[in-house]
Amino acid sequence: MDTIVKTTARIMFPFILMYGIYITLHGHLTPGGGFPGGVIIATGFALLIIAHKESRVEHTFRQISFIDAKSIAGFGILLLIMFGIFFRLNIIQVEKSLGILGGLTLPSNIFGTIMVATTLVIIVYSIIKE
Amino acid sequence: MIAEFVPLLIASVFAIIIAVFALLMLISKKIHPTKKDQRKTFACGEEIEEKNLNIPAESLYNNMIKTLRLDVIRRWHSGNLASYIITIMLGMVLMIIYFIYVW
Amino acid sequence: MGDKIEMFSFYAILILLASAFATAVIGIKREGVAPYIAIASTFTALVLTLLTLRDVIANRIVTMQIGGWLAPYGITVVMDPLSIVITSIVATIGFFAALVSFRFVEERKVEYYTLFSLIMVGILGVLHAGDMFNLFVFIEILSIASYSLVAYHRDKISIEASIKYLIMSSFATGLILLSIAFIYGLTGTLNMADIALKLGTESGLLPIIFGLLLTGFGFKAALVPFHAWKPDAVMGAPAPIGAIFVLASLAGVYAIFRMFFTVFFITNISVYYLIIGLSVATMIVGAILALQQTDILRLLAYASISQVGYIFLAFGIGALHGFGYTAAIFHLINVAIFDSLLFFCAAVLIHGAGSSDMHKISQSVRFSPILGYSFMIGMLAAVGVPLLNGFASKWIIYITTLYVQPLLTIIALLVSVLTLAYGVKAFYIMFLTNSSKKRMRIPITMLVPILILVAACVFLGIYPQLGVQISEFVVKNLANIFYIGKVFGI
Amino acid sequence: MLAYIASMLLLIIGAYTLVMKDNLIKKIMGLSVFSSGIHIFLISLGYRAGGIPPLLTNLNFNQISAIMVDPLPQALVLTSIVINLSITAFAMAIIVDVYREFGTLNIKKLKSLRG
Repeated sequence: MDTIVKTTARIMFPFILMYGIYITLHGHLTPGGGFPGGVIIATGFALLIIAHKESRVEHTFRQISFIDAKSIAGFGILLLIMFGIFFRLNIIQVEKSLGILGGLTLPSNIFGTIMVATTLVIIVYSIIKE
Repeated sequence: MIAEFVPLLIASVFAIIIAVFALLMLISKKIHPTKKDQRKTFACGEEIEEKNLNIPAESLYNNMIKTLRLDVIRRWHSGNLASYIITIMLGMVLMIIYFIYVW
Repeated sequence: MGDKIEMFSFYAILILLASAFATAVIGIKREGVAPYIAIASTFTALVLTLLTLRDVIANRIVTMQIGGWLAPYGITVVMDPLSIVITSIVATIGFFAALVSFRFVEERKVEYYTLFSLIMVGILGVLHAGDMFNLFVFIEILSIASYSLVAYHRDKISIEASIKYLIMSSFATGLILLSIAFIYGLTGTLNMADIALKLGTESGLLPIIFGLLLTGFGFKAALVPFHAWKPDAVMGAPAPIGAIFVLASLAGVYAIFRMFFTVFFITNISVYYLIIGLSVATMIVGAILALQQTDILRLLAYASISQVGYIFLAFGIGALHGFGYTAAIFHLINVAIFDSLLFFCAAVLIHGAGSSDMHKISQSVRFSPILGYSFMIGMLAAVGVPLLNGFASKWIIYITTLYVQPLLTIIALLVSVLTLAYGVKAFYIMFLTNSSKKRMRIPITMLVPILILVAACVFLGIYPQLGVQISEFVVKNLANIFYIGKVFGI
Repeated sequence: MLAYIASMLLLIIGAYTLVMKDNLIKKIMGLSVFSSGIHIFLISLGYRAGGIPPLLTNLNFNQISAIMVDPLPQALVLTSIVINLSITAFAMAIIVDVYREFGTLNIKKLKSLRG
């Protein structure tokens, strides 16, 4: 890719990341949540990977760390499910999720974002590596 | 209930038959130790050579299948994906038509 | 609602899911740990399933509302006798398959065991689901995990099988989603019990919905017009996964039973006639194609297609003669036992020979006679020889068909003869004409599951009352009134 | 009504592509079009003309529930889109392998499994 694309991608990347995080953190109040936020974050990474050489990006963001993050987030979701089952709690309570902190909806959204984003980034990595 | 007792009965009968059969096998082996050069096979008065005796394992039932024209089904499994999908669609449509007819 | 019973078998799904994640995390650094995680988690799943089996025998139906939402709105998980019997079998065979895989899989263990755990999650989830959409999601999990497992070897056969299976299976599951959309448009709910209450019998869309569902689930169960994926997929996958594919077929059979009994509650006799027709085609086509194979995995795949045909024959007869349902459930148990036994024997042979072609196996490796006898017992059970479990269930099928339509009995006996024919062929090529000098020992982790399954075959053969009692317990509780009442907590 | 017709058209186009085209990538595209048809059908079941998004901005649930669109099909479609995404991604990875092994993307040339 030429210099314009490379520079634009580098400048855009933090803003895309920030927008994705915003969508995630406001997921319990406005439309959004885990899946859209994760997809937006993954789009940022995909832009970087396609604009720059894949090996240069992997120097900073290694693929193994994505797999680790994904599995840890998966454990987090499982933990929330277990929490709900053992204490007979409804983790997505309507009343609590309307506050600014969003009860337990917020952690589940964050874990969901990490799951989706890391999965998509791993997919992009493996397709480009082939 | 028929189904509850008959299998046990038949099973025991078969067990006895198998036991007797095994006993006979053991006895006959002791009486007639076979030697390799004694084995010769005759058919219609002719002696058959040993190499023609063994059936090739790959084509064990090929004659029967060819005679009964059963290889038609195998020819349909041609590895062509489109024909498989068309069969799925056709089966679905026929099933739906049948259901609409009888519902 | 009173005091609730903990549903342990649902935790089995969560534990298997957690083990899939754990395999991916730990296995990247230490590959050798992966099989131990899989064996431990499948064993835990088996123990938890047996705990729920005890509860279901005491209480008939156990339900759980996830997150405490009430029935039509929340996600319901239901275990009734039909699903718990199949769940117990799936958990047992899954544990054995993990044991057999221990020596069979020697490279890329992380990939294999992660997907293995996920495929078990899919099958168990299908059996637990109390609403249509979770059924669909778990079928998709099962499908995606199995596409990747079919492509595991990365050679020509695996990749071709995987891409063909993927395209066909995605089309079929798309049909399931379409029918779910129709059901939602008609009733406005997805809970199976709620659908059963609201569906009625009058709508003109019902035949279309049912046809789409039968196509989708029949594809999973490998009924005949939709069976073309199974031999390819089984041939591409590692051999122990063949047994898992048998279990996946049983999940499809379970879904069809659930549609018939709970959701639609079909009393129209003509629908059962169609099932009988499909089952006869399945039996005959599977057996005839198995006769012509030279590859052991392909032969066993066609054999399992043929055996699923027997299950559906008994099921279709059930509407005309009450004992048919019992025979269907009993034969389902037996098919799971002897088909997985055959696949495990094939796994030992392929592990020794490095090829699944029967001729190459007979030329390259020789095992102790225990393996030959185990394979013979499995094949004879599939044929339905007395003293083995296949006979007990096939006997009930013969008797019930004789009351209804003697022609079906003749067909069933004829297919048994064909089964004997291809069994003799496989046994003759692989064990009797064995010309190899290379002797190998059977690994102990492969021998133990095989011997346990042989013992199960013989035990259910000489004491079939146990199987009949289990099946009758299932059939007595099939009526959807119990199911709906328990789900809504009445 | 237009949405139903559009979804049925998409279903037919997808099924046609799935059967008639030989290129593997076109087949996967047909599969995506087929699922999109189902998704549009499912979404249009829960649509209500002039409805508002199903958001609980305050606790007046009864007022909102009368005028909002049905949220359940949207949740279902979101799940189904994720499933389709993973299937498409996996299919693309396999297609790369197919090209490496066979040197072609024509499905009719893949005929080592038969009978």
